[in-house]
Amino acid sequence: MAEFVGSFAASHGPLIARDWDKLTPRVRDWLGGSFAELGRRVAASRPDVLVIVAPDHWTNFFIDNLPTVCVGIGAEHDGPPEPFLKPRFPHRKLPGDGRFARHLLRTALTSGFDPALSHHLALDHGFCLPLWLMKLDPLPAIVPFVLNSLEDPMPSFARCLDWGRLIAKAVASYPEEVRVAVLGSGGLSHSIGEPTMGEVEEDLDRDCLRLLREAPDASLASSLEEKLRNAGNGGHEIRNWVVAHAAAGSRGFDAFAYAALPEVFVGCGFAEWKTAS
Amino acid sequence: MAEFVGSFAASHGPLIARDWDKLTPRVRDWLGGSFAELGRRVAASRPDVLVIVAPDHWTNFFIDNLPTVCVGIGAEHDGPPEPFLKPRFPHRKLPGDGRFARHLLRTALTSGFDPALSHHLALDHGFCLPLWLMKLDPLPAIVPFVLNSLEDPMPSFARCLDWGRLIAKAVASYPEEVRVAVLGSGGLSHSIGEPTMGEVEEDLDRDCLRLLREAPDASLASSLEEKLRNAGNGGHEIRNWVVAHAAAGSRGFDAFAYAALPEVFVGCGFAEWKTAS
Amino acid sequence: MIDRAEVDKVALVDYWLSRMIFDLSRDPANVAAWRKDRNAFMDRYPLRPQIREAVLADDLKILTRHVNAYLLRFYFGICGMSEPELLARLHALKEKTDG
Amino acid sequence: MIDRAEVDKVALVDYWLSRMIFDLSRDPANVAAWRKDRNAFMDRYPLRPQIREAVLADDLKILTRHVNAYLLRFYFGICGMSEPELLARLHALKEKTDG
Ligand SMILES: [Fe+3]
Ligand SMILES: [Fe+3]
Repeated sequence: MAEFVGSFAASHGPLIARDWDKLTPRVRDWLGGSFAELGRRVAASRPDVLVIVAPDHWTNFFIDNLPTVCVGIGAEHDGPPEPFLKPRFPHRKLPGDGRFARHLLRTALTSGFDPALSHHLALDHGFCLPLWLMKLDPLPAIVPFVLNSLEDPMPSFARCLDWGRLIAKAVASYPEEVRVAVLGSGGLSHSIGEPTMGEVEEDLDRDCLRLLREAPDASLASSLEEKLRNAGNGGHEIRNWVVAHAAAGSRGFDAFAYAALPEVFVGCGFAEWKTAS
Repeated sequence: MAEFVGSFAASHGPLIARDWDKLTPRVRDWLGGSFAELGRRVAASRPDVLVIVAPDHWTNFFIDNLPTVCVGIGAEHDGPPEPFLKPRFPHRKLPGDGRFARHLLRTALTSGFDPALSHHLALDHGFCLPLWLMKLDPLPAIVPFVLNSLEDPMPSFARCLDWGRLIAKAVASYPEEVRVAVLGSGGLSHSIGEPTMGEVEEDLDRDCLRLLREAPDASLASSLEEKLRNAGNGGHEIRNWVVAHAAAGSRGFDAFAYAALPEVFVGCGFAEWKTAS
Repeated sequence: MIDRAEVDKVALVDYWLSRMIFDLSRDPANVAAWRKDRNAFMDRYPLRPQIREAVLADDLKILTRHVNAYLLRFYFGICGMSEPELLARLHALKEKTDG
Repeated sequence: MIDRAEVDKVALVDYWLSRMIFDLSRDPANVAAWRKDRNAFMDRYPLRPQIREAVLADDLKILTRHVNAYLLRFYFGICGMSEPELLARLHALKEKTDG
């Protein structure tokens, strides 16, 4: 039987890669250290499979066919296409786990969910920026769980909780001896291409982190709907944290690092959920 | 308030258009007459909006991003791209109803469903062949409801019932004075590109029609799963009838015409559900 | 503040403007064609006149309403607008909205 | 009879074979290139050797396993195989499977 071995979350942002060499040493060291700590924690859980919950930043999908959730069932995935990330994370191919991904897909389809599927995805910075800085070696098999947190209408926070539970259910029912971890990628507050571009809302971020630590699921979902409604667009990526949260059973949230970093336009947080195992 | 004014179903098949002029008069007249009768019934319900539930025959989607359900929210849609249908149904554009479609999409997203969205679709023969032969004039606004009944893994029959109920819920909660009908397009038995290509399974078709007439939802879903499992691939399009069935409240099924037509490779059925109004 | 509740953002999305910018983001040949002759490039898309004018005028106030903000940011990048200028012009919109 | 339960059809899907056929279905220029030189056209896709051989040999038994049947039917159309021949060759597979 498969085992759910850990749930994690991290922020991402293109500027972290694009401007890495120009960042102030304080910011670069803090980011490098926080991602390295996350990498140590992920590695300590010894995952064979890492389900990464992230949006697609117009890399694979467009509004002619925009999935709410798409599961990447390929045996491998293309590396990041962005010029700012390619040289830093030069994986042209990343390993997948088609077998577990197909099980996740089927579990969803038979449990009242409607995922799209993809046999072939390119993984953009939402997936690969954390992988670059976490320095996992070797890379676990990556199962991309692409959740629309980029374009309206997005899935509700309540539905993100449902999806997290579904991932846990799929792990629990998978008959292979596989260790599975989840990483929610995105947020916290940021704003891109909007009038508030570049602004980081530290109070909002700390509120969200507090809710993840304290709130029961029902009020977590409604509170986040309320708080994010008028926030910068990038904050909506916290949906991916909420999936990781519910996958871990909605308990044991430990945000071990946070800093508002206007230098990279992002409120940067890092978290681990304590899991049963 | 919007009103649910009718639910209908019809088979389709490329050969009906491609070979129209070569069909035996008996088959052509029967097909023309059956589609015309369907057209009369649809017209009698005076729909402003016709939600057509059909698969995408590799026109818009591919396995790099294959939705389970995709709602077409465009204000208009492209006509059929197939060379065999274009001259017969020369609409380059078909009217949509973005407003109702967005309401349907949002209702789904807030009710435990995960549809993909599309701002721009081309409607292939699954949508346009019935429209061609039903001769509705003027065309109602078309809301494409693209359901994967073409490539594994497909949504379960139970989930198709859920989606039908969701459509009814969206109509009931739409605040505009709009008359909405549903058309399920596809099936009954056929087989395309498989070792059984061209075979029509009349016994299976009559079983399916009987189930739609008699079976309560729970046994309808499980019986269809069982019966279709080893049938020709095209039979899986009966999922679209099941959506129309549940949209109509799972009652009043009247299959007013059926013929096994190996000449066009399809078990051809036509149905109307009696609705409350 | 952006009030997402006050407008149906999905209804405002302009498909062809979005498509044009998406196509620019996918293919350097499109970017080259765009740089050579914006009008000729736009002729490939059935853009509404007011959208076409907004593109030619770099009218951020109009464009921000009709295309995903991430795509818009990319678009101004390929137009050669520096990040500080984009930020300044976006922030100017905010002040107008607030006031 | 096709027993869908006995095999995981999703696992058998060959992405690049499917992609190649899908691309042929979308663009007459691809069809022209295909007709001119199948090998050169296939070089555009990282096809596994056994898939490439099955394509060159029109091996329906192998191809039917690895690509959606609707796409496969289209593919043999552009290859110039008549519908009666396709039917005959597909039916021959059935007899083998049954027996
Ligand atoms: Fe992001
Ligand atoms: Fe069909």
